[in-house]
Formats: sequence, structure tokens, C-alpha cells
Amino acid sequence: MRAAEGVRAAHVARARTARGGPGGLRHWLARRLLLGAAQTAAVVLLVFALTEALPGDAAVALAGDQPDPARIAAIRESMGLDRPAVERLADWATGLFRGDFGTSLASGRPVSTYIGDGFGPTLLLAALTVALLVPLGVGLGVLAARHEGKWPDRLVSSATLGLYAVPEFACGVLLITVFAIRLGWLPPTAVGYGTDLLAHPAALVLPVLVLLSRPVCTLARLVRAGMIDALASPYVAQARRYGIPGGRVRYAHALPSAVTPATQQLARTVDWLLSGVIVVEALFVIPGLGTVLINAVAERDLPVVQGLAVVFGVLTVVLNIGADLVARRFAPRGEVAA
Amino acid sequence: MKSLSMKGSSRFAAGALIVGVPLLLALLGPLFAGEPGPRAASFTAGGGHWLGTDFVGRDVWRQVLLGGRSVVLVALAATVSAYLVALPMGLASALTHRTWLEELLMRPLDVLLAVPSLLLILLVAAVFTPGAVGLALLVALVNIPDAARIVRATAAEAAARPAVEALRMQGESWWRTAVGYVGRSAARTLAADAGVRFTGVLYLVATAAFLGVGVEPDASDWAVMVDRNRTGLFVQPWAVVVPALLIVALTMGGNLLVDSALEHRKKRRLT
Amino acid sequence: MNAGHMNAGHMSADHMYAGHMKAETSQPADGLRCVAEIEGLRVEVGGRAIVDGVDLRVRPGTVTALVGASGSGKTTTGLALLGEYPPGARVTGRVRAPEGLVGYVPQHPGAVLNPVRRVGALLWDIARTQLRRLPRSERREAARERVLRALTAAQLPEPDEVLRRYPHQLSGGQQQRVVLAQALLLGARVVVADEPTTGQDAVTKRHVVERLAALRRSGIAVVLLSHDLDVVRALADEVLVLRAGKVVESGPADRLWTAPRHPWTAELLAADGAAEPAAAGGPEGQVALSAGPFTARHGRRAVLRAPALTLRAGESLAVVGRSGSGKTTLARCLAGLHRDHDGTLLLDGAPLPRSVRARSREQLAAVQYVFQDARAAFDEHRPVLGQVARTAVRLRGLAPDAAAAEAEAGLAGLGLPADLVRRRPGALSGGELQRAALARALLARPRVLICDEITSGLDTVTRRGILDALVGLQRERAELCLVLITHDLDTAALTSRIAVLDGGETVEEGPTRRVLDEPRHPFTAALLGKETASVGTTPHAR
Amino acid sequence: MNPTHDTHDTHNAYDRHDTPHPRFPGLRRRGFLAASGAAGFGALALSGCGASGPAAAPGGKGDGKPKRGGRLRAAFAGGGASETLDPHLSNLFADVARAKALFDKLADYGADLSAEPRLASGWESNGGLDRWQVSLRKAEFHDGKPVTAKDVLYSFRRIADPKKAFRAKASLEPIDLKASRAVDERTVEFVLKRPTAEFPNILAAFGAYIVPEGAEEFDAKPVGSGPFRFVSFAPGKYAVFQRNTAYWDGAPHLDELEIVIANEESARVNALLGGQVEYAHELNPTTGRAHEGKGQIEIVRLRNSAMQSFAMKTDRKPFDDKRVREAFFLIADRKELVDGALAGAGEIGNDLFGKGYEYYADGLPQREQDLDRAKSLLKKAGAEDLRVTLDTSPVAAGFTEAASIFRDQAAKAGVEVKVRTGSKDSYWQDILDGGTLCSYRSGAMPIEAHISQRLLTDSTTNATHWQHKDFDALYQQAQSTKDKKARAGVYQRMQRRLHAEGGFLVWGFADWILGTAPGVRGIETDAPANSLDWARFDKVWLA
Repeated sequence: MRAAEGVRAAHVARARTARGGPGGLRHWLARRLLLGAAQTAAVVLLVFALTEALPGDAAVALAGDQPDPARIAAIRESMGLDRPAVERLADWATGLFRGDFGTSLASGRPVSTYIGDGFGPTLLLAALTVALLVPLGVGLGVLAARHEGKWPDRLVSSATLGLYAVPEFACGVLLITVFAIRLGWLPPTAVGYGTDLLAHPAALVLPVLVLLSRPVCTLARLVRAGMIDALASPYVAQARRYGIPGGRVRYAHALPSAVTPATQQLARTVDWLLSGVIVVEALFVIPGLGTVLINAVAERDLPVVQGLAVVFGVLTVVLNIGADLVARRFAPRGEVAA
Repeated sequence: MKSLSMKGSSRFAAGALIVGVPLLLALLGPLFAGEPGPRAASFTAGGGHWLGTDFVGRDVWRQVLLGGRSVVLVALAATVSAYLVALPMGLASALTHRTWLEELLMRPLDVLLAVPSLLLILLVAAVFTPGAVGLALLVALVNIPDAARIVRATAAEAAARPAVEALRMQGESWWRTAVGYVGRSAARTLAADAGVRFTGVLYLVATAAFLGVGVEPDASDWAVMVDRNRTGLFVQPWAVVVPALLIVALTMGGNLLVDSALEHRKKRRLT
Repeated sequence: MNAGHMNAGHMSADHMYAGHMKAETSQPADGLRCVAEIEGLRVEVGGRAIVDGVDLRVRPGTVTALVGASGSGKTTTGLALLGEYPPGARVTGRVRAPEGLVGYVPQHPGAVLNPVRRVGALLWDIARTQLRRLPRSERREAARERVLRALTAAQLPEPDEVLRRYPHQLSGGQQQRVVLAQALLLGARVVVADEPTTGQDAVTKRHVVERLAALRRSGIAVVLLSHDLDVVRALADEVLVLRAGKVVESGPADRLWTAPRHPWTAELLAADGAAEPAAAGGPEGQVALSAGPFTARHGRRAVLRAPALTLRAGESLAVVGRSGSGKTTLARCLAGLHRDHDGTLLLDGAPLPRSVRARSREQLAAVQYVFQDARAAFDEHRPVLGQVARTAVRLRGLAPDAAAAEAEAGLAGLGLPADLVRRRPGALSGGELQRAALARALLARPRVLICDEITSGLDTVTRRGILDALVGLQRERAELCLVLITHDLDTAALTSRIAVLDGGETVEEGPTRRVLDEPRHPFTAALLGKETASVGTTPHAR
Repeated sequence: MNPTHDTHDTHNAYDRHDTPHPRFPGLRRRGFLAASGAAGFGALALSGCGASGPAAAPGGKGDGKPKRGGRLRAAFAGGGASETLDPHLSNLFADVARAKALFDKLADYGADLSAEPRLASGWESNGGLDRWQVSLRKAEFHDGKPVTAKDVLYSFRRIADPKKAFRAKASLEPIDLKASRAVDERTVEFVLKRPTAEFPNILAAFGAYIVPEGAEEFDAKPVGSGPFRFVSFAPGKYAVFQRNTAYWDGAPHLDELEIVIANEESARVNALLGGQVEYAHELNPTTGRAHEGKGQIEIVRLRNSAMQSFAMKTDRKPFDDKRVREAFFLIADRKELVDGALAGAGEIGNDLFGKGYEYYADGLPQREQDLDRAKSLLKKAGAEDLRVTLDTSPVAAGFTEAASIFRDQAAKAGVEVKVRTGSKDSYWQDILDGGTLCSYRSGAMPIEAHISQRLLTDSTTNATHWQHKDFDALYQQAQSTKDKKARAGVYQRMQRRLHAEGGFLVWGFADWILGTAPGVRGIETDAPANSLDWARFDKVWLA
């Protein structure tokens, strides 16, 4: 698995870099931004079409178990749902160009407040996760690579394998049961803390652990594979034979090339974090974007769903461009001229 | 050298054993499940049910026997169908010299790649309320962009080798070049990727079940069992623990197998 | 340098070696100080001795050359001086390097430069380990000074600029000099240079020779591992001839060249030098392939401006130039492997599609191509014979049996036994695979055979074998038109006509004899080593 | 359970009262008549303050003397960032809990779902039952202003605003708000469009809260007359309230009440177990079983809270034949359904709505499984080898489980049931006119409301398509019958008919399960979800 992922990330990096073409950085960036805009637009269109195709609309969802046709019609009218879908989308899109995300169908509040409120907790979770993920994943990977084939390596390798197979919800239930309910060390949920999670750091421990569980495995395994390759490389041998101390060889010479493929993986973690966040937010009652998304889909609150699609699309695009920039900077290009 | 190969084979054996138990249960289990007994009260232990009863009072052991097939088949089908689409796309775009064709094949995937996979699954599943087949296709769809890119990248590497040009100089057919050489050269990397992807797919299927997508809420399915029975975790843990362990074993064993296969390849490359 | 530092460095890799080093610091008896010495070295991997009983003494300010074919144990011996052995090797014998500091310049210098770090990274670290005693505040400046001095000593212009680059932004020559600078910075008394000139054109070779000569002048001992006898001849004071891990002959270079004692040495020497050209091809054969003047591009960049070209049956053309001169692109354009050009190709007067994909079987068969990297040109999963035979099946419509029989005969004709070719490419050596590749192309019965650097990277004896095969081919198939892409003038001497390319332009074309004897263009002269002009001395643009 | 399920459970927020629109001009009478004599109905329950109110009941359970002070945190499933404190927009349980804390209705439901006066101190009607005079008790809003007739009329008119689609609007439909007027400061005269004997039910309708005249904005600083005052509110996260010392029904024992949102059932349980909340609403039966009697937390079961049934479309094949409907009644093994689908947390049903409620026909024999009779009935109806599609959806707890259990039971009678799982977000609309057989459930409401909403020709949510002129006439007769006993007799006749050949196969009544921390006292247990004492915190205290 590790090699596969390493290979994969490296290939993706190479493929992407290659696509950049021979033009300069600016040309490449312009192309990528253009592509990113197209991607985001396509995501929004896709999400709009899918949400529109969902059975029922916001009015039906709001009517719930009292689907009185007259009431549904009235709600529909008050929400403006009686207008054609294309018209609504066009309105929303023109609003978007002015930086206006529109208003929620369900509450009439601006979508930006939904995104603004949900963004904080999710960003906090994601930032904490990534901040811990990198040192932890890299550290474990390096540790395993240093002791390749010995017990630390086996321990790390099998632990990451096992953990990787555990879905977030199972992991969350387990951690809550042990650390919050049985041992009582940590709060089981963040219920009632609202968006001010920083004031309750203890409540963040378990969610972040759950979010970390799978990415750490991938990262550690990628770094381990890259590190093993790097430690066996001629340039590391050269550094060793010229008397560079072991620690410096590992961290300054082997690690940078071991981490490059992992950068790509890190960008892909966004997608991952999002799905993780949906589950984790539900489990731990954290009112972030995942919760907003689930609720909005259930309520058929199209403007909110679209607003979120824009946010996620832009995030994905930006992070991928960032990762590609890193790869572009590092990936050796073409053969060396003699 | 010897110790290395010993280690590799022992890892292979461990992987095979770990993956074998759930796989056998999944594939052969339904043959031994027999007729359903009368329903008992939910989440009870004993009373002729050696793993107790589940959330609607069914025998857990019988559910375990029945529940693997859908997980394994959905995950396998999803992985296979992702590759069925990704392979020709990736190979074609790696081997073509027409930029427009490559763009046509690969660009739409970039778009798909930007959609959060779980969001896509949630929405599409809500629109089409898919069954097992639908879920497999959906999970496959989510995996296609990534798989196609890997196929293309791996194949592009192989396709750039002089061996491919040599085949062209020999007037070999596209088919023989693409499948016989490029595909074959990429096979190992792709097999490894498929192993990882299978794990990812299992995870997606399980998480989709957690979010109530794509499977009957009372389906005999390990992932569904874990989700639906977890309310009874404190009363009757087996209904959760056994299927959960089986899923973990399936993914872990699969990964061990892939690892040992790669180890094997590395060793061969060394010697 | 103190022992402690050496232990921290390369010595720690092998404790046996370190032990020896500490134990014996006495001077050798003969009075001439030895900076490194190997006695009775035997290295066994998997029960097979790859180096067996090698003795070697390295004196300061001399060049000691280890020559021999690929796999003769040169590199293993050279690395032993650094205390490095293949994994799982059983090592006996003694290796001493009293001064301790041995530098290493590998065949591909790019490989020892970290692709994701600036080239200065390792240099700084080496300097810093030497400056541990200095106060922290002074280290930076001192390290900088040392690094720059080493780069200058390695003849790198603009060292400041180079330090900031990534390895892939440097030319091969610059990379080699950076690696050399590492050794100089280290204060190495011995530098092991592994095949420093393999695959290089004459001009580059001369630069490498100059560089190594400069090292020698500065009192450093150079251990040169090479099968390139030109370079060995130009540099070596002492020569050891290795064969299958054993030293078959050793002695002062002068003596060895003039009076080889061992038959293998004699064979090695005989293989060097120009092969006998076949009877210069019939002057006015039929035109097989012609191309109008054309420009070939990579992306938007024009890489080659080729003049009109006519290839006649029975003649042979050498396309000569340095790396990046566009000679391979020219060959690939003719073969249909590079289609991004604006030329018109005519085969027997009929238009020939630019892309190999659009060519008919007959057209494919008519123009065949042999690749530089024979190993990469074969499918490693299938036996060689089958792959060779496919040519006849696909291009000549033979039944598989008949094709296999013919392929086997063809391979045997090139000296490849039947049991060998039934194995996968992994079991064949580079030279053997190159011959198989030749057989594969010939099976198409081509009118034009294009060989792209097919002898580069091969040792003298093997190369000689291939060249002989080509000569034989010209004799046997009188109507065959041979195009040889090469940087090696000895190889070019086989042909009847030479075209010299530089920077994507043809600078000179004419009968081989004339071009080699009286080059008209300064670049050709430089390539031949007859130059006085400054053409070859500037680093070549990529 | 999962988050989406949970959110959706809360959407079937237990009902409001839609009274039917039929006009019965012939039955309209003039003049006011005092509503006298009938216990539990009319102007008798002038119970007024504190101790004698229904909330005093828990005292009898030996909870000891109420103690003042403390803060109670209660976890509910919620609606996310779209939540509002506008009481007229109440839709979810959390909405109702918050609205109950801040506001009052004129009346509310007792344990048997009969209307009890709240802000109204009493009501009386004219003889024609189409003109009702409601007197208000002395009560104050949080800003010190008294609750007046004008506030009542403003609130009702706001709800009925045709431009808005408030949930209670349909319930208030029988009231002619233009003609209704304030008689004096504390008396309202409601003019109805037709005789409505159960008018008090309208006053207790879901979402019919009284707000101060002119109030439009509720999220910033809502002012009500309820037991708690507003402190802060974050949609989808929490709402904090503070004791209203001037509450007319006696000031609450708690100093502070915080309603927090946790959509996942497991999260609510975990928060309760971890001491983060003291009250967790809506737990799974299994959770109840796991923790009942363990001492860690208290499990409270509210009986008869949700009717569980299958709805047959009585106008479509094969259910247009009443023999087929009866056969289906006989196929169901109700015990197995309750044990399997509700994990035993509930009671079996007798194909009638409202077990334990006022007017419930509990004299009818309990129906048992009888496969032989079912088969013979099917045979007589020519429906052997019957194939039916059962629509269901994970929209409510137990739905899909019940569907698969029933599928297995039907197979024993030779009926092949195909279970089709639909989207949970649009389920209720989908089944209203689609399909022939579906899972159905209903929260607590008066039996009269159940009939008027679901079983009349022009009912808006007639999921069984039960349309019979004679049945409609019976309902009209009941609404025009002033005498309670006589009216009860009419309801009996209607229920007998439904029991024999109706479209609802009511197989059970689910408990509503709450969890509380051990120190929480004063939780009323005899309070089906939707009734006054459910989710009511002013009588709760912390020991």
C-alpha cells in the first residue's frame, strides 16, 4: 500500500507538472486558475442540478409530516420556488459576482452567515488536525523508516494499517466510550459550546484524534516509503560518506524528498477532512460546515448548499494549486542537459 | 536474503489468513445461513443465539453469515468498475499523441475531483435512492478520476519507454501495445493501487451506510450492522464487534497482501 | 584530519575497515607515501566473488586507472576505498586509507545530488562539520568562504549563482564539478572517479580529462574507473586491468600500452581504436529515403534545422554532434518517432507519413530504428526471441514458427546462442541486448537502418563487437543504407559520409575521410581535437 | 440512528390541529350558552396558580420538596442554523421546548389530550357552538405589560396571515378573525365559521402561542409570557433562558434553563453520561434498556406518544376491498412488531388512534393475529397470491424495521410484500397520494383532530383516502353536539367503523424516552409527547 500511494502521489505530481507545459510559472498559474474557476463552476452546476433533482423541495421538506398541499404551495410561493430553476440559479449566480451568496430558503438569513458561522469550528478542527498531522505522520514515518524491519517499524506499520481500516464513526464511538464515558478524562461532546470551541480545548481532543486517525496512517506510510527510498539513495550515501551527522542526513537530506509526494496527499486530505468532518461534527455536536451541509441538504436549502459547494470547490482548487506549486518546485523536470 | 524472503512470505501468510476469514465468511456464509428463525426481542444474548440478537431481534450469527457478501461484492464491484472505466481512459490518454483527446478524456475528471466525494455520494444517492448495484456504481464513479489519473500516469511512464516505440516500429497493434506491454508494465503499480482503493471503497461503503445511504436500513450487511446495532453496544456488544472486526480484518489483510506483493517486487528488482 | 571525524563519516559504514585504519598508520616500505592501499580484497555476494584478490596502492598526485569490461569489479574495488560494499557482501582482505578522506565522483553525478535541495545544501553541511570548533558567529562566514573556494577550485564559474540552483537546473558538466567540489571541500586525498566520460562526446571528454589532470597536479590521488581507454591513456600513471574480479595485469601505463603481458590486456587494447570500415559504399546507389529541409520542434522550441537529406542504398551516414545538438531528433524524424516537424519524407519517391503510427507495414519495414538504451527497448517480461520474431510476423507476414526460426538464425548470426535468447532480457548483458535489438530491426529487412548511439555506454570490447557486426552487415547487405547517430568519431569512421550537427544546425557535411582529415568547420575541428578556436570551451547550452 | 435520521424525525413534529373546513349552515345556532357541567371541558378548570396545576402531579411520586436554583441543560435534536425563536414557526421538538419556555398558549393538552386552560382562564360558547367567549387570566409579558385580548387577536391574526405559511394557520381556519373581537381587556369573543364543539383544541394547537401585539422579530430579544425569560440564542447551537419570577403559574424552580442542540442520539446520550447535560430528549429504546436501573442516569418513558401503523389506500386495489383490509389487520403480529421495531418500548395497538386519550374506544376487542382467517378473507376477496408494495423510509425510528417484520409476517399468509424505501425528506408528501400501502405514524393529538385532519373527504392529509359521506356526517354531528356524553357516543360509532374496516393498521404506540441526570426531579411521566407537561421545565428542579 505504501509504495502504491507513494508511486501514486509521485505520478500525480509528475502528471500535473507535465501538464503545466513548458511555459513559465505565470502562464501555468493562469491556466490553473482558469481551470480552477471552471472546476468550481462545474461543481456548483453539478450540485445545483443534483439538489434540484432531489425528490421534494424546500417547501416539502419544511412541511414535513403535514404535507397539506395548500400550505406547501404557500411556502413555495413565499420562498420564490415557483420561479423556474434556471432563473433562480441565474439570480444566485449574478449575486455571487457581487459577493452575495443569497439568502437561505429555510430561514431567510443570508447564506454568508451560515458559512461564516460554520467556517470557524470546521477551520479550527481542520487546522488543528493538519497542524498535528504533519509532525505526527512525518515523525512516525521517519521512525518506521529508520528501523525498517525492526519492531518500531512493525509496530507503526501494523498500527497504521489497522487504524486505516477503521471508519471515523467507529473510531469516534470507541474513543468516546473509553476516554469520556468510562474514564471521564475528556468531555464526550462539545454540546452547548457553540462556536467558541477554543474556550473548551478539552472538547477538541477527541474530535481531532478521530479526524487524525486515517490521514496519519496514509501520511506515515507515505513518508516511511519515501524515507526508505531516500535513505537508500545515492545522495544520502554521499552525505553519509562525507561525514554529515546522522540526524542531519535524515532530516535535512533524506526527509525533504520523502515528503514531496506526501504534499500531494496532503492536498487530497481536504476532501477527506470534509467527509471526516461531517461524521465528527455529528458525533461530537460541533456546529461546523459539515453540519450546515447535512442540514441544508435535508432542508433542500439550495442557496446554502450552493454556497457551500462554492466554498468547498474553491478550497479544493486552491489547495491543489498550492500542492502543485510545491511539486512543481521540487519535481525534477526532464533529463539533465549534458 | 533468506531472512528477507522469510519475512515476506510470513507477511503474505498473515495477510492471507487475516483476509481469508472474512472473505470466506462473506462468500460462503450465505450457503450456511439457513432459514431465518423466529424473531426474538432485540439485543438479547443467549437463548439459542450464540452471538445474541440484533436491533430487530434477528440472530446475529446468521446476519454475520449473510452480511459479508454485500459488503465484499459492493466494494469489489465498485473497485472493478472504477478500473473498468479508468483503465481504457487512462491507457488511451497515455498512449495518444492527440492533445485534444487527452484533454477530452482527462479534463472532466478534474472537475469530478473537485467535488467532495461524500457530498457527491449523499446527493446522488438522495436523487436516485440506489440499491447495492447503484451504490457500487456510485462509489466507483467517485473513484474513477483518481484511478484514471493513476492509470494514465503509470501508463504514461511505461508508454514513454523506448520499448513502446520499438513495438510501434514493429507495427504492433494498439491493443497489443496498450494491453500487452503498457498495461502489463503498469499492472503491479495498479494492483497495489487497487488494493488501497479497495480499502478506501470499503471505508466509503461503511461510511455511506453510517449516513444512511444506499443500503436498506435493516439490510444484512456488516457495515450496516455496525451502524444500526451500535445503539445496543452496551447491552449486546457482539452485534457490533463481530462485523466491525470482520471489516477491519478484510481491509488490514488486504493491505498486508498488497504490502507483501510490493515487497516481493522490490526484492526482485534488487536481485 | 582527526580520526574522530573520519569515524563520524564514511568509515562508520564498515567497522572492519575502520579497525584496520586505526591499527595501521605506518608508512609503506618503499618510501613513497601511500594515501590508500588495498591488499588481497575479496568481495563475495551470494557466494560469488565479484572482486577476488585485488591489490592496489594509490600514491598522491598520481592517477591510478582500473580498466576492464562492465562487471569486471572496477566499481566494487573503487567503492571499497570508501569503505562501502554491496549489501550482504562478505569481505576479506585489507583496505587502508591512512589519510582517511576519500572523495567519490560517480558515473552519473546527478544521482548524488539531492533533487529537492539546492546544490549548495551538502556543501554547507560538509563545511559546517569542519567548523564545529569555531564560535557560532564565525561559522557562517567561514563556511561560505570554504564552499566558494572549493567551487572555484572545481573550475565552476559563478559559484554564488550555482549554489542557489537545483540539480536539474545544472548541466551534466556542472553537476560533475559540484560533486568534485564536495570532495575538494572535504579535503579528500583520494578521489574515486567512476566512468567519468562514459557516453560523453569528445569535447566534454577533454574537459573531464583536464579536470582530473588538475586534481592530480594539486597532489590528489585519482582512482579512475573506466573502460574508456582514450581517457586512461591520457591520464593514467598506473593501470590495473581487471577481468571477472581479478587483476590480470598491472603496471605503469607506458609499459602496459606498449608491451601488454596478458592476452586480455592485448585484446582490450586491440578492441580500442577505429574499426576497419567496409569498402566505402557504392557512390551512386538508388535513392532510398529523402527529406526536404525541415525544422523540428519540441513544443514551441525549434530544436533542429535540417538541410535536405538524401540517403542512398548501400551508403552509410554518420550524424555526429554533442549531446543536445539535435542529432537524435534528426534520426527520430526519419524513423517517424518524432512527428513535430515540417519536412516531407519520401521513400522511393513516394510520400512517407511523418508518424510511425500512420505508416504501412511496408513503410515500417523499410525504415528501422535501433535505440540507444537496448534494455529499455525490450519488454522485460517476455523472452527476447519472441520479441525479435514479432518483427517478421507483423511486418513481413511470416507465420510465428517461421519467424521464430528466422529470428533465431539472425540472432545466432550476431553471436547470440539459442538458449540465451530464449530467456528474458534481464538475463542478457547490455551488449547482448543491443545485438538482439539489431537483429530485431534487421528482421524487417529494412532499406534504411538508423542506429542511435548504440555503442555509447558499452565497454571497449563489447563496443568493438557491435561495430564489427555493423561492418559485417554493410558487407552482407549491399543495398542497406545505414545511418549512425554518434558522438564517437571512431564509430563515425565506419561510414562513408558524415554530417556534423551543432546546436540544431548542420555545420558540415561531406565524405568521411575528408571530414575527419580536413575538417572545414571549427566545430568539427574541435570535435576532432584539432581545434585552436574557442568553440568547444564554453559550456554547451542546453 | 444517524444525524440525518434524527433531523428528520424531528420534522414530523408532532402535529398541529387542522380543523376541517366543512360548512354546516343548517347547524349554526345563535346565542351564547354557558359550557357547564361537562368535566374536563369548558369553563370548569379555573385552576389558576401553582400547586393545583397539572404540573404539581409529580410531587406525588415522592420526589420530595422542590428546591430552588441551579441551571438545567437539556439536549434536543434541532434544525441547525435555520432555527428561529419565532414561536409561530415552531416545527421541531427543540422549537417547541424553547417556545414553551418563553411563551404560553391559551390552552394546552393534558395527559389524555384534552384541552386544559393556560392563559385562558375559561371559555364558553353559544348554543350554536360557533361563537366562543374566552376570558384571559391575569398574566404579564416579560416586559411587564399585561397579556390582553389585543395580544391574543394580534397573535392569531399573525398566524393566519395568508402571505405567511405558519404551521398553525390551518388549525385556526375555523375562526373568522375579522369578526372576532376583544370584548374587554381580558375577554376575547371568537366568531367561528361553523359550529365547533372542540374549539378549545384550536386554542391548544401546535404553535398557537400568544405574543405581544406588534411583535415581529423574535431572535434578538423575544418577549413572551412564559416561565423563562430570554438570555441568549445561537441557532442550531444553544438557547439560554432565565427564571421568570413573575410567572403567573408560579416561578420556575430553576434559575436557568439551557436548551442545547445535539442531532445525534448517541451524542445526546454521551453528553448526558458525561455530565454535560442533565436532560436528553428522544432516546432510542435500546439506550433506554442499556441504562435503565443502572443508576448512572434516569430513564423516563412517556407512554402512548406515537402511533405506529401501516396506512392502506382504501380507494385503490387491493385495499378498496374491505375484506383485504381486514385480512391485513389479521396478518399483523403486533407483539412481534413492538418487540422488533420498537425494541419493546411501546404498547400494541388495536387499529385505532389515540389509545388512552379522551374518547378512545377502549371497549373494542383487541385484534390478534389470525393467519387462517386472513387467508380465507383474501381468498373470498379473490386476492390469493397477493403482491403489494410497502413504501417506507428511514424518516422515523422503527419504520424500516417494522416494514421488514411485516413483510415476513405477510409471507406466512401467502402475501408477498415488497418493501420499497423512499427518500426521507419528501416521504410524507410522496405517500400522501402515491402507492397503496405505507408506513405511517402520528404524534399525540386529540382524536377529533386525527379524524378531521386525516379521515374526512376534504381532509388535507388523508393518507388512507378514507372518504365516506356518512362518516363525514358523523363528524359534523359530533362537532355540533354540545353534550359531551352524546358526543362521545358519536366518536364511539366512528371508531367502531374504523376498527372494522378503516385504512390504518395501527399496530402499536411507541414510548417517548427521555434520559435525565440522577438529580433531576419533577419530570412528569404521564405526558405523551406534544402534551403540556412534555418538555416542560418550569416544574423541574435539581435535587
